[in-house]
Amino acid sequence: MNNLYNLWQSSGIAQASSGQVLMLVICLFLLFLAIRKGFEPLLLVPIGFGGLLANIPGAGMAFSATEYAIRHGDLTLLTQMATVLQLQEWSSAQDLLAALNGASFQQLESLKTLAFSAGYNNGMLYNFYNVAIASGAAPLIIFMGVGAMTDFGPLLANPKTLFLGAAAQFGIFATVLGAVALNATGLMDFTIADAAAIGIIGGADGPTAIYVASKLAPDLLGAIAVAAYSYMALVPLIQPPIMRALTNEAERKIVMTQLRHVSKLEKIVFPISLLILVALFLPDAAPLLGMFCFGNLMRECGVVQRLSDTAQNALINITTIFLGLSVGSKLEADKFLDPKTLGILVLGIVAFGIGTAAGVIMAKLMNLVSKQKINPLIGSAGVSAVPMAARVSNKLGLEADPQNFLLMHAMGPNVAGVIGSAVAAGVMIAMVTSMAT
Amino acid sequence: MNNLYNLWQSSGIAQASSGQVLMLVICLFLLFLAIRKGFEPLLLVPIGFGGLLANIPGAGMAFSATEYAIRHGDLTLLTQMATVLQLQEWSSAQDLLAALNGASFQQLESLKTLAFSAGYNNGMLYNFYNVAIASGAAPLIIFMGVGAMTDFGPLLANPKTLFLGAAAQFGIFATVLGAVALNATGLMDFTIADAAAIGIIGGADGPTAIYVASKLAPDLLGAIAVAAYSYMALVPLIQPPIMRALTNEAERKIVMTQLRHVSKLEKIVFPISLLILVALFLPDAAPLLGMFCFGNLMRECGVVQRLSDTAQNALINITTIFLGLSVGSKLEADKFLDPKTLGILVLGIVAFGIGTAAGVIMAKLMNLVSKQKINPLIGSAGVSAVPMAARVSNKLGLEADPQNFLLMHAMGPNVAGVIGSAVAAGVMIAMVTSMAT
Amino acid sequence: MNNLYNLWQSSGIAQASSGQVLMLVICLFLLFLAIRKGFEPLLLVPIGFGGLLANIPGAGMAFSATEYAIRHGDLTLLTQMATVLQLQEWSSAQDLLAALNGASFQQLESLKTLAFSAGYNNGMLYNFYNVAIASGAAPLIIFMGVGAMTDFGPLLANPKTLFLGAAAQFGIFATVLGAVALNATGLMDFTIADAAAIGIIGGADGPTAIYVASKLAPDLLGAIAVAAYSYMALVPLIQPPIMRALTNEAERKIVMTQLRHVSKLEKIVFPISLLILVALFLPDAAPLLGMFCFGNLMRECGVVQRLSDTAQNALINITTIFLGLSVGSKLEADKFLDPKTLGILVLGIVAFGIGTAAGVIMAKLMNLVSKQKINPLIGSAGVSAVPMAARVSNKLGLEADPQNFLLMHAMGPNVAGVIGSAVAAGVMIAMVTSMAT
Amino acid sequence: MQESLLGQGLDLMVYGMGTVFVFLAVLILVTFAMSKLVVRFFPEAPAQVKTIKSTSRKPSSAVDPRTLQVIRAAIQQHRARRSR
Amino acid sequence: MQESLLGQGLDLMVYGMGTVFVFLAVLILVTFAMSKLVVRFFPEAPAQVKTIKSTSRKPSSAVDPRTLQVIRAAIQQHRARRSR
Amino acid sequence: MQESLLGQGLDLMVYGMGTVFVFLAVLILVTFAMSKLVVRFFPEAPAQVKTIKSTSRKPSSAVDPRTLQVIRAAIQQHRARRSR
Ligand code: NA
Ligand code: NA
Ligand code: NA
Repeated sequence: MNNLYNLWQSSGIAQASSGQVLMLVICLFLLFLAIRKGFEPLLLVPIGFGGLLANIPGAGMAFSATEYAIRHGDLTLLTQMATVLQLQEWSSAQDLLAALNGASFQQLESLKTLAFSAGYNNGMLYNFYNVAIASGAAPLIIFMGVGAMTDFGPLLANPKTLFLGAAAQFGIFATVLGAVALNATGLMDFTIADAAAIGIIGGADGPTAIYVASKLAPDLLGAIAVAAYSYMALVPLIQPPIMRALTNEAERKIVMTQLRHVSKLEKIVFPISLLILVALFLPDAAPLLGMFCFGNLMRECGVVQRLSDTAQNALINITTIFLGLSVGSKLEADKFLDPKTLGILVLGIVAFGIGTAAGVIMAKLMNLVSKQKINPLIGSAGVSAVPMAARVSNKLGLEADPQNFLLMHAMGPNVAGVIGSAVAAGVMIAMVTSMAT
Repeated sequence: MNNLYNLWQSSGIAQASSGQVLMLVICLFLLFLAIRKGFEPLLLVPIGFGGLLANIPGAGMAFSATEYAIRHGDLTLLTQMATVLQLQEWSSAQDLLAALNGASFQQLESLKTLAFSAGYNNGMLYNFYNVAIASGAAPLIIFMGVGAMTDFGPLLANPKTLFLGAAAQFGIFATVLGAVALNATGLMDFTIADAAAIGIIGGADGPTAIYVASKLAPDLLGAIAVAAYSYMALVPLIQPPIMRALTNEAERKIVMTQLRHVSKLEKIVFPISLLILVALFLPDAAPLLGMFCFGNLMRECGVVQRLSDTAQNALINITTIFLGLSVGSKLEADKFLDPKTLGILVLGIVAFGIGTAAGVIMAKLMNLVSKQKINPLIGSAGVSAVPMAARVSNKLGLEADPQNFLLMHAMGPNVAGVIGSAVAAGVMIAMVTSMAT
Repeated sequence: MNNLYNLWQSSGIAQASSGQVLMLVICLFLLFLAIRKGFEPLLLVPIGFGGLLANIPGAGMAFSATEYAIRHGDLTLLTQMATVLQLQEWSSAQDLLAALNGASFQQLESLKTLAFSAGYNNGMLYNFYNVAIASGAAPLIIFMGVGAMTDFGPLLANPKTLFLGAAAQFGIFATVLGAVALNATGLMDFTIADAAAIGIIGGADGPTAIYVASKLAPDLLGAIAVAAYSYMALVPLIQPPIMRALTNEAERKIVMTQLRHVSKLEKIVFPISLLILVALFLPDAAPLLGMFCFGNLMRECGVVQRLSDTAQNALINITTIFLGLSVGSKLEADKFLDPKTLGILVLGIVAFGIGTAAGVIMAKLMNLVSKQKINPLIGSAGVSAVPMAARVSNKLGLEADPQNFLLMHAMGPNVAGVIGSAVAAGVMIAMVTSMAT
Repeated sequence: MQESLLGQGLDLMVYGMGTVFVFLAVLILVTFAMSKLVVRFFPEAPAQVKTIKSTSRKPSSAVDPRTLQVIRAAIQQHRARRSR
Repeated sequence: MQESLLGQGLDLMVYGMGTVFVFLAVLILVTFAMSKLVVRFFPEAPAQVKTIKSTSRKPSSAVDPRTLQVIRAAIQQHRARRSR
Repeated sequence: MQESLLGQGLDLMVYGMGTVFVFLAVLILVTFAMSKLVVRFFPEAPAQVKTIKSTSRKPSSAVDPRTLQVIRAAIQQHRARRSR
């Protein structure tokens, strides 16, 4: 009879918190968006499913051994742990969990030893998170794969469009200010690290957002990744009204000159040049842009086709599976169901909007000083969201003039936006880290 | 001359124990079975070869740095280690090795530090085992790949066959009792954890067996994995006599109605429904069934074909190579050459037999209460051993009536058996863990 | 303004040392050789790019958390670290870095804890190096893939050519003596471990060289790997003059009898026989030859085609990418810009030359005692450098007699050279390890 | 460990087998209900079937489209090389 | 943390956005210069293209024989199966 | 370290080169013996080849359709290259 009671006790229904039930519903909705509505399914299917797994009551798949031990350990163990944490007064496991956030590296190591000694183990998703994201490896490997898939031809044919990719990063920094302002209202409690991590959503670049969030605000990573990928999927809805509001019919009909042919050698030298610039001026962006340039060099150099193919297929797919599940582990109820998440969702879409607007306005500014006119519709592609944003530019261009194909012209600012976001990411990580100390 | 003596001393012949020689022969026999007889070669080739590597005298490829240090260290080191282990009396390295089994987590950590300080390192297979199996990752990744290869169509067309998959798990639990009984005879010394790990052989599902054994009885893992895969290969020999003995000609000729068409949406919703049921009622089975459902959802959702392909090919193949070699590391003579191995081999085949019988009998019971008759030959497919067991059902069906194709009907209980084994695995891990404390 | 100053301070130009700038130039030259001249691009592109990343001033991608902390930490932290290192007198971070080399395992662990506590992390390339090379995994996995790509048919048809593969290893051991001699001149300061690691360049086998260097002389690994792959690419320039000098026209025209057909079963049994010989006589070579034989068995056994394909493609490509980047991390200026590197480059090419000569001379010696004549041009293929060296033999053969195709005959000594190098590697690791203690 | 090994074994048998049966029974019910709902509210009408298929075929044609893509890419590469 | 959060935010904005613009501006200059140099000193003349090919093909020709081998092996397997 | 570096180097040379030669010599003998045994007791008679194939085929048959596809793609690639 005792066993039957134990079994019931260990069932999910008995252990479920309302938060976990809500998260299960939210994750099902994410899966619905991904599968039925086509929202960036390659990432949102693993993320949504990882979120389901992370919120299975009692399974603790997203918990470290320490967290699991605190939730399931006996009084002796908890007392030992409280001693390590130097807690004078504590009444429940919740107090210990709360104290984990402020614990030092040595305290965490001691707690880990206690938990393992008592026979507890890390949950599977926690291990995946550590190997894939906490180490920084998975976003960098995906960035390498993206580099191997990127054709810099259109950008090389018209390097000026790099300015559009720069301008669109304004969304990132405006959002940082927005988060700071939200903090000032007292509604939410963001640190400067949180604000920077939220701002990067405006970069419209998944792996960059995950990389920055893992460094600056790991607790917000789930919400940030979900916001970034969801809004990237919503680019065809978010951008057009802004683009129409900021341009007139004549501007939208501007025909751009055909892109010149770019030689093989230029494509080989470009990633190397970019890396050298990074080395000289912006070492903080070296991991992201370094792996990106490496992937692109493998693609263009023409002598390591085997490696390039693998980076674009088996390796990026394997990494995506584990990255997605790992991000899902951060959709665990205690971490995701926080007023901050709401703030992140609001700020994220604002970031996209501002980035779009800044790109379009920059294009118009450039037309004031340059003879070769730019169709301002390609400015919005500077947010990245490759290749969705470029397609949106093309679509609006065709609406204004059915003969005006902007796709290739928009690919320039589009990939420039990837570089711009990575630069912004590097700057923010470096500045925030030095601010925090 | 001293060097020549050293070289001879370090040669395998000088160091070989009779156990290692015997294990080399056994592993060669496994390779023979795999290559020449087609016994589950995808697993048994790596396992057999891993076993050869693990038993190379003097190479210590399956040893941890600690084990290697104990075998090769000087007196100073051994004395330090004995102090850590709080051994008052010890005369040989064997005493220290024996004491490792009862050592606490902290003691093991201290020993590891001593060994590394003295310049010893983990063997390659030991590292592979830790990364692939001790972490639980490899069996779960393979289960994900199996999920991505599984078509639940036949099961969805006739869900009643889930009962056949449930009944066949009786083999698992009957074997647990068998192991307990063997213990009572005094011939062997099984704990309840050992018994549970041995029983899971009856689940006829490789990754599940390895996962359970790694959690409950790592020392028996080698024998359990070898038994599981060998008997799965022997299904065409083990099952038919039992099936013929339990059915009469008329039963074997029962023609089943054609399976209805199953819609795409049902196939998408099924893995999600299954996961939610797991979340609500059986969180202990969440890792295994969660990854299985994830793989299946990737297959069926239709929007992440890249990931599904990779899960079914590159990722599962890579994981299989390392899983196999890691299992092979447990074929190390000291661990495998134990009377328990004999018990495991005997109990394993009994488990297969009982599971087969239970499936067939359940089908006959269902025919007593249901109007839609089931051909009892498909009951045996409930043990899983996908797709071998279903093919056996089909073959015996054709013997009775050359027009009666049972293959698709048998696929239902076949995949149900996979779910049933995973459920049983979850229950056993949870119950045994709570019994042990 | 303070921020602007910080930004400038963190820029690469401000932090660059002349060594780093020189290394950037050297790595660009490696990329040039790989891409434009086709020097083993599969390895040299990742190695060269990894070298660029490792030398980005201020990024510290190749540093451990400890090294990074010493370079960037404040006085408090450095003082704590000096205490751990038991340094009485130290004036700069350089003193601490120098003391790291002699530190014990426990000291290094304590320093690591200090660095992590202070918020420093391992650089990405450092992590890659640890996972891929320090663990020994990557070279072994590549060796497995090479095994899966190797056809032992020509060797089995004419096993005598194994002697050519043995003779060519003379280059390895002669170079060891050369390094010892260089040490005696006082120009360089090589230990016996360094000498052994340098000698293995003469094995003309990349993964073997990396494996040995990672065990015996990790600091020299960068230079050794670069030398090994560069000289393998230069085989068509290095070998012909030596081959022509040691043979006369008549010898070069020797026509060899056609190779007999080798049965499938022989090819299956060969890798197993080789492994058993290793187990009996040379356990020290077990990791390298074990994985090599495993790959070859997967290829030949015919029942695990899935695994063999993956070992030859996705797995070896993924491993190559990370191996290359990891080797590149050892091109970090402080480690690479050392007089020893020059010595390594000189000794490496000498090793290739001696190995080539030894192979040719052995072929001529064998012709003195054997009735079936061997064309001495295939002797040079014994250095391995598969399949480049065999192609060189073929080319020189055709020059002497346009009807004399030596390619298949040269493949025998060519793969024999791989086995020979692995044997030499095993012997050297074992002997040097026992010498060091 | 208050119980005997035999008691533990029996417990495992009874509760384990029970859980397996109850869980799979519930799964049968849920599957039946799910199928009913899907067939009723989201039938695969021929028209809809086609649209679903066109999306759903992407996967079952499995390797096809990617292979095609690869081939196309290869051809393009090849042409590019030739036209160099 | 001497500065207020707002101050930190403004700092991030000003220096961050500045760095992005300056860096990408420099990249534009470097890219222009690089393209000019390449087009001028290493034009894709038909003649030179061929020499590039001959070097760049060496590696890809490395894959060639293996591809051939794979094809051959695959065909043999296929035939073997068919002849069952 | 009782020995001088030179002594160690000579030791490495003598024992290392010796081991390589002895080991490969043994390997030659074993290979000869193995080949003799195989050719004598398990000749590749047409009949036996077929039975071997039939067992070894079960597992690989799982790969069938994909292999075919790969073959087809490979052949196309190969032809494309040849027609270059
Ligand atoms: Na962007
Ligand atoms: Na089963
Ligand atoms: Na060699």
